[in-house]
Amino acid sequence: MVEPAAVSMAERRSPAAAFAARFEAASAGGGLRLAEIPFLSQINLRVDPKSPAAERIGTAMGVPLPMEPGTAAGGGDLEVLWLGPDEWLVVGPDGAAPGLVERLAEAAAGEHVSVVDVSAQRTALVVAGERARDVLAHGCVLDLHPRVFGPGRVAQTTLARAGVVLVAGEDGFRLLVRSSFAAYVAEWLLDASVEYVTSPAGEADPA
Amino acid sequence: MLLIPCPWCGPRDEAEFHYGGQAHVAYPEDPAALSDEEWARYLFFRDNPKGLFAERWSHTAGCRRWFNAVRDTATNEIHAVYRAGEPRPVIA
Amino acid sequence: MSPETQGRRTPGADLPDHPDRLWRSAEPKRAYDVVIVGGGGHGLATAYYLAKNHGITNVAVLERGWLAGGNMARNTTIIRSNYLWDESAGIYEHALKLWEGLEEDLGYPLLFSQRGVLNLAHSLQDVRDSVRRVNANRLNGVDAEWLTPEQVKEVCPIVDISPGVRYPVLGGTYQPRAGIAKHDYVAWGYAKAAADLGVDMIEHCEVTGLDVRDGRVTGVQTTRGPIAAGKVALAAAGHSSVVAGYAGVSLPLQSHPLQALVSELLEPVHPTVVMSNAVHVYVSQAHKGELVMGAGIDAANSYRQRGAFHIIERQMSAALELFPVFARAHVLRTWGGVVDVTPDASPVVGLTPVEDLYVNCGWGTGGFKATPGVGWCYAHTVATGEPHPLNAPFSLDRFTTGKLVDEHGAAAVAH
Amino acid sequence: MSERSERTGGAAVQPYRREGATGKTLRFRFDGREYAGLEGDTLASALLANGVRAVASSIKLGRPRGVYAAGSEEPNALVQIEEPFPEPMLTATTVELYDGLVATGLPGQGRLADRPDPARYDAVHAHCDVLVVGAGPAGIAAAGVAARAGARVILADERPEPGGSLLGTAETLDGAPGREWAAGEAAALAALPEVRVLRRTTVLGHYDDNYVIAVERRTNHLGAQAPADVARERVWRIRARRVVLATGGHERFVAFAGNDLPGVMLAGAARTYANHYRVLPGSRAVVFTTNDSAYAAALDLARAGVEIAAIADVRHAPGETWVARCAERGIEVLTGHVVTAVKGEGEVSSVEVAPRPEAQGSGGQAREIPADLLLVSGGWTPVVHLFSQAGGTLRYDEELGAFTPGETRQAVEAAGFARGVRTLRECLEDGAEAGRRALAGAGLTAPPEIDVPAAEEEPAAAPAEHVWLVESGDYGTHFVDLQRDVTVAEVLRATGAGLSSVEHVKRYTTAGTAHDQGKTSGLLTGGVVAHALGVDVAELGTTTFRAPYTPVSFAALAGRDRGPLHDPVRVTALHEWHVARGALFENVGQWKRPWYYPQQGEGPGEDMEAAVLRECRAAREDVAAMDASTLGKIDVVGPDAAVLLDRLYTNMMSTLKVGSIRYGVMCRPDGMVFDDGTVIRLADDRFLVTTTTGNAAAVLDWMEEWLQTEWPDLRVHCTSVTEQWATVALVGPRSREVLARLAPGLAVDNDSFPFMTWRDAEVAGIEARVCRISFSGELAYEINVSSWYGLALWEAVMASGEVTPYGTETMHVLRAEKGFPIVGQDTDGTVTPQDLGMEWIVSKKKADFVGKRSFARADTSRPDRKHLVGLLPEDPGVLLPEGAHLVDTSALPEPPVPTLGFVTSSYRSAALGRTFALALVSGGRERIGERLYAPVGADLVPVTVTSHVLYDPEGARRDG
Repeated sequence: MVEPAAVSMAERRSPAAAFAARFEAASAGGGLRLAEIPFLSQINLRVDPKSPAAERIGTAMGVPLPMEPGTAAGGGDLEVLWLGPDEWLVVGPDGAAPGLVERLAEAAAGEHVSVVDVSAQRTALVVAGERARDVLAHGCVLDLHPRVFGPGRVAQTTLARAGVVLVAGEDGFRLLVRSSFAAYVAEWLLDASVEYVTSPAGEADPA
Repeated sequence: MLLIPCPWCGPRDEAEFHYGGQAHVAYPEDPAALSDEEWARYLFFRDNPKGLFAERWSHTAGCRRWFNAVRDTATNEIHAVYRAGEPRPVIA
Repeated sequence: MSPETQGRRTPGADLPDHPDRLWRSAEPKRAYDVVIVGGGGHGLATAYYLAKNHGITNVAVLERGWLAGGNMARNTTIIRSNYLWDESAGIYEHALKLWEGLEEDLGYPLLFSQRGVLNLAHSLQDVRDSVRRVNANRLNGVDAEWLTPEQVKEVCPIVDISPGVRYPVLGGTYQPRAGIAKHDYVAWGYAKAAADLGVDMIEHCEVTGLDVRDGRVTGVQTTRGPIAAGKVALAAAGHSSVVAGYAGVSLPLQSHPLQALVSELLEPVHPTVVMSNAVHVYVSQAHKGELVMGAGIDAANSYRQRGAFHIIERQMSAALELFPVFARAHVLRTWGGVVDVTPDASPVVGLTPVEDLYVNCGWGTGGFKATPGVGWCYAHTVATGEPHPLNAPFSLDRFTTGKLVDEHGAAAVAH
Repeated sequence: MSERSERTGGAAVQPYRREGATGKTLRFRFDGREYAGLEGDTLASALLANGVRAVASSIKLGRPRGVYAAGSEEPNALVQIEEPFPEPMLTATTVELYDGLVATGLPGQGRLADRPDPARYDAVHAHCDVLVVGAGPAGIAAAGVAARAGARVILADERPEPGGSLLGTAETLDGAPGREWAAGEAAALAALPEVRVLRRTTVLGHYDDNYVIAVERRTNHLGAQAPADVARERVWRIRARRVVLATGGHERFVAFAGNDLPGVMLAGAARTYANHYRVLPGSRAVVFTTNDSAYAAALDLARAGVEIAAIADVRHAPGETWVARCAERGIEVLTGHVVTAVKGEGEVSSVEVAPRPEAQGSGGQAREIPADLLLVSGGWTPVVHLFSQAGGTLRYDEELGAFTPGETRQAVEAAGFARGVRTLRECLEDGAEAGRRALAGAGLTAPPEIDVPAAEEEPAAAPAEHVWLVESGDYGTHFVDLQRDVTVAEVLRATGAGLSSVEHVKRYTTAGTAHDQGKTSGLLTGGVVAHALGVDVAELGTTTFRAPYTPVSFAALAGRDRGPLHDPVRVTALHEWHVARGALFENVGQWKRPWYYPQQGEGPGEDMEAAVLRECRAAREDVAAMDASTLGKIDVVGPDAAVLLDRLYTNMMSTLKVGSIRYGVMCRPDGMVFDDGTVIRLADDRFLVTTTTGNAAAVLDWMEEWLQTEWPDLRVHCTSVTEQWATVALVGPRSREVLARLAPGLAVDNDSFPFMTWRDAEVAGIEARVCRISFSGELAYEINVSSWYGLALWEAVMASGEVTPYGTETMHVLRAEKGFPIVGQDTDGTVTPQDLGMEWIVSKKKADFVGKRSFARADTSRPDRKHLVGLLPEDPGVLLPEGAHLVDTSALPEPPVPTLGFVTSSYRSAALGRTFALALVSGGRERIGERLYAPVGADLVPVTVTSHVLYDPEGARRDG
């Protein structure tokens, strides 16, 4: 099946599009930045990490599959996230999915590999800025200390009551959220941010 | 809230996991060959020890892998985790 | 004290007095006609009815800790009989009828209060399931009615029935004869009555083995020595698997912690018992004024009488969805019990493959309300060697035939 | 009395406030009277400053009760906050005073507000190397060692300021007041980047694997000034590698006659009021003690201006230094004495002391000493609650007369007095050592030297004597649990009734179950029970320590999981359109699905019945569309994909051709229907499986479980694509025409695009996968597009205005008319495919599939199992309630009446022009044509049993 983005003239709408203005308002204080990155290309890849196909796929992408649990590997405009011992999420820019699917399938060369375009399955939300960790700590049980979960770390976990793929970057975090949960997570983030965006200095200690 | 060491993701909170009951209960080779009693045993009867228990967990909110653990049901202490298909380790 | 509080009735003043004489822990004799393993509500009730209905008084109740210190002391005391299946309704309704005369029968104040139980429905499927249960109950002679949200509000004015909540109240079933009782008093009432009829209450006596010879049980090994027995009746709740295992009997049970909690004493606000499956919590307000609440079991097997805290947090958010006025009430004390759960959420009561060894287990979270009913039927089973008609459907072999009594999902919260 | 201020000026008079107390004056109201207090006061200290003795009344006996302690262990002074917002039952000793506070004393029961709480609450997760509970000397020392070695440290204390016991004792460290040392240390620690100092934060519970729950009270002390956007209380969910419990101790009292009268107070508490709050709890005091600690209290109070009339010490040999110091101040010490009575109307006016009756040759006489204050110390109990909760064992310390921490398997240890360490200097050293061990335990290195501040030299301690009660002929006012009004008399009654377990006595008397959970009285109760039974306290043991350590509000624990955030609301890509169109929604699992779309226009809106009949008619006679995006979708890929599906579905999937679609049912191993849906074959090694909306996650988990745990040899990968796709069901005789217009490139005629096949096509300019499947029996298509384009597709479908949108209710009617069951509505976990009349979907060819073996069991092959059948009420206008049961008698006999079955689905049908129902009926297929009765209210509604397929049984409509 041909990737819709390649041919369609119809208008796309991203899962958190309705939150753009509220995200912007919440980001005005400077301590926190909330935003959606819509329409990223996302390919779910399942392959035996020890198979020749896994290596060929890495070569084809120009990014070797990260084998250490909970890590990401990047190269060019691609980022490969470890999701499980034989599962990765390849994330690329808008429009890259059809080409990626083709490249990965080619690299698989008949071996047992699953390549599934899941670009619209999840959307990406940015939680960045000084208070990003504080906001996430309200709902994320992982230790987000920079020494523990710094740039290059990835985790599938839960934020409040929704499953997320949490990716740590140089400037804060990206949450890959199932599209149907995007509105819930957006509402939750905005609610969790109240203390951090209304106090001008970002100082929430009331005492 | 137990801290369960997922063999892949490391220690994570219990709430990220799905419990799967007793480990090492294989689906019968040939269910049709079993008596009703034997089939009932497979369907409904599981060990329920007070003490060490080899049990299954799935890291559903994480890497979605099933694995096994040996836990003491009297103290909740997890003595070992191991991957599906591996033999139950001997706990002294 | 303010002038208006000074004249107020003191809320703890009207609790009944206990009898001056309860029971005296007995020393184990060398042999009994019947040894009951487990001095909880079920064991004590069984002992009482063995003595009273069947004239069997050479009976010992063995308790590894203090009498009725297990789930009997840890449950949320809800009594109801509005179960879905005919088999369940049969035994629970038998129990409820006995509850209605129990204070008089035992000569003990049990604070049995028929304040009704509401089971709330929050989805269209909940409504279907609830109406199905109400109609099944009525055919079984169990009082039950379906209430609209407005009628729910009339029965319990503090329930939030506004449509804006995440899972609005679409109605509820109501059993007016249901209610609560004081769990400890029930246990002590049975213990005293049974002791008065000659039953030995043996505390701090843990069963460590069952003697089986030629397929027949002959006695028990305990931390206080061996005791010979004509018959052995297990009533060990969460520890049933362990005890039955001594005779090589395996049971389709898994033991899980179940938590409950109480608030501080509060002026009366909650006149009935409310249970909700989708918004998972159940609540009543006990006689002195504390809110008594419970929720679900921990997912993993455990014999630790301690659950995970996130379950309590979830329970609180559920409680506030239904009862916003509870916001500033305080959790005073939480605790846990170990419940034995069967694959079909119905109990196992009856014979075992070992002759003269009987089993009563698998009540999961629903054992307290059944106490008189199961005590009655189990005593009959033990005394006659044949299941009472009301517990016959709960035999161990139903798992082989497949004739389960599946109360999952069908009976709202199975408590 | 020299220091007592005599400021005048109406409510500002605080007659028991010590001279020199500074701070902002705060106004408050208690029991209807206006008072003033000072910033830094608790409600208790402010009331004492104003000479208010009786604060509450007791629950059973209605006796007046006053402030007994100075912290969260308070057993007596229960208050209700009235303003700024009603809050039931707090201890006056922990309510920080603020301007505008309005409170009343409680007679045992609190009162809930009758309006919603406007405050916010939240929770936060935290991680640390070392959690130190308690910011007293030991805790600060422990935290200091750990923090300075670079560890991530959390130091939590329930009070507004650090210092713990130092706040009350006025001891000095390095020559400065201990309180200043604590404040300085805490500030220095808080400035370290890896350290968090939590004030007003009570650690409530210690769970498995060092999961520790604390609650921080963030704005309570601000009263009406609390900012609305700041969470009032915050739950801290802390995962700590090591925990140091520096929780200090609670002073106990002694059971003697009248020990509950206002004016009786714990000696240490009185000392705290005098030193810390600068309040004198009375003018003239008698001290009653079993140990040395009360001497320090007496001397501090004497220095503050309280006249100490006498110290009655049960011992014959108190600490010599203390006695000497008392002599210096002219305080009389009565050794071998006890308090035998407390007299006064509503508060203490005199205290009767006498030599201990069992004491030999003490020589003294009983005498009555005028006093308005009686300070009691029955010894100190280490706070071992959290240690015990963590699974630690306790052991009885003879010298202390209390239980102290023993063994534990968790990474937790107690430090300072919490483990029985006595003196300030030892506590500081012990805390530092605990900090050092915690560091090592967390894999970090301790700094080479530990600086511990110098404490004053303390007098050599004389052993305490553990006296639980003053013997008497009448134990009617010897209280052991003040809050529950439990006296020694009641304990004796319980033991007399035969009870021998401390748990039984607790339940019989209710001792230890009140708001304070027996913090000051638990051990005393045990002591009295032991006395009554003639056994050792050690042997008797304690009752279980249960969380929370102090009461915690429901709202704090509920946090932000309330209202719309109570549970996620899942929505499809088309949701905004449904909302704009005025759809009503049904909760299906977490999803919001359009239920029906009432026609909007002039006048009153359409009701559900009219809307659904209209929507049904459109689907059967014209063309209608539904958002079917919520169905679960799983991509199943691999050489063995067909093998997996053959094992999980009851029917054969491996024979499905690429390009085709097959309906399938999954059972659990017990043979009961678990889920159903369609399977489309995309390629030889690739299928797309759809599931019911509610079971999407469960089915994926199910597949993974079998693959990973039973059949790891199968080469199959499953990936959820539920939200990758938006799905629009286009239904009705005109659906082909509409599709043809939207997809000009797609051959839509029946031969080119037959039933149960799929095609890729461009629909409305969007790449789509179109499936010809039907859940209504009509000609129908399901159009799947990337969910980014879902809204665009739907708008294109709706653009012409000729397609009627319909919701789940109409979907239910349409499928029910065709006899298609809905898993979860027409099944309840006890229904087999055969019960549903789907014998045809259960493969006879396959050797095995999940559930097959169970169909051969006795019960699953019974002829009288419940079958899915149709029901036609004899009156075609009567709609049976779903959930109605069925009987075969026209007059109901006495209960119990066995049921034959029940109605699972019931609707008004536009197509049939009447009502109908589906039901599960015992032996139902053999009853077709029979008349049964459904009891509905008082009526028995006659119905005729029919096939469950009521509309178009020959399937003529599906091809249009």
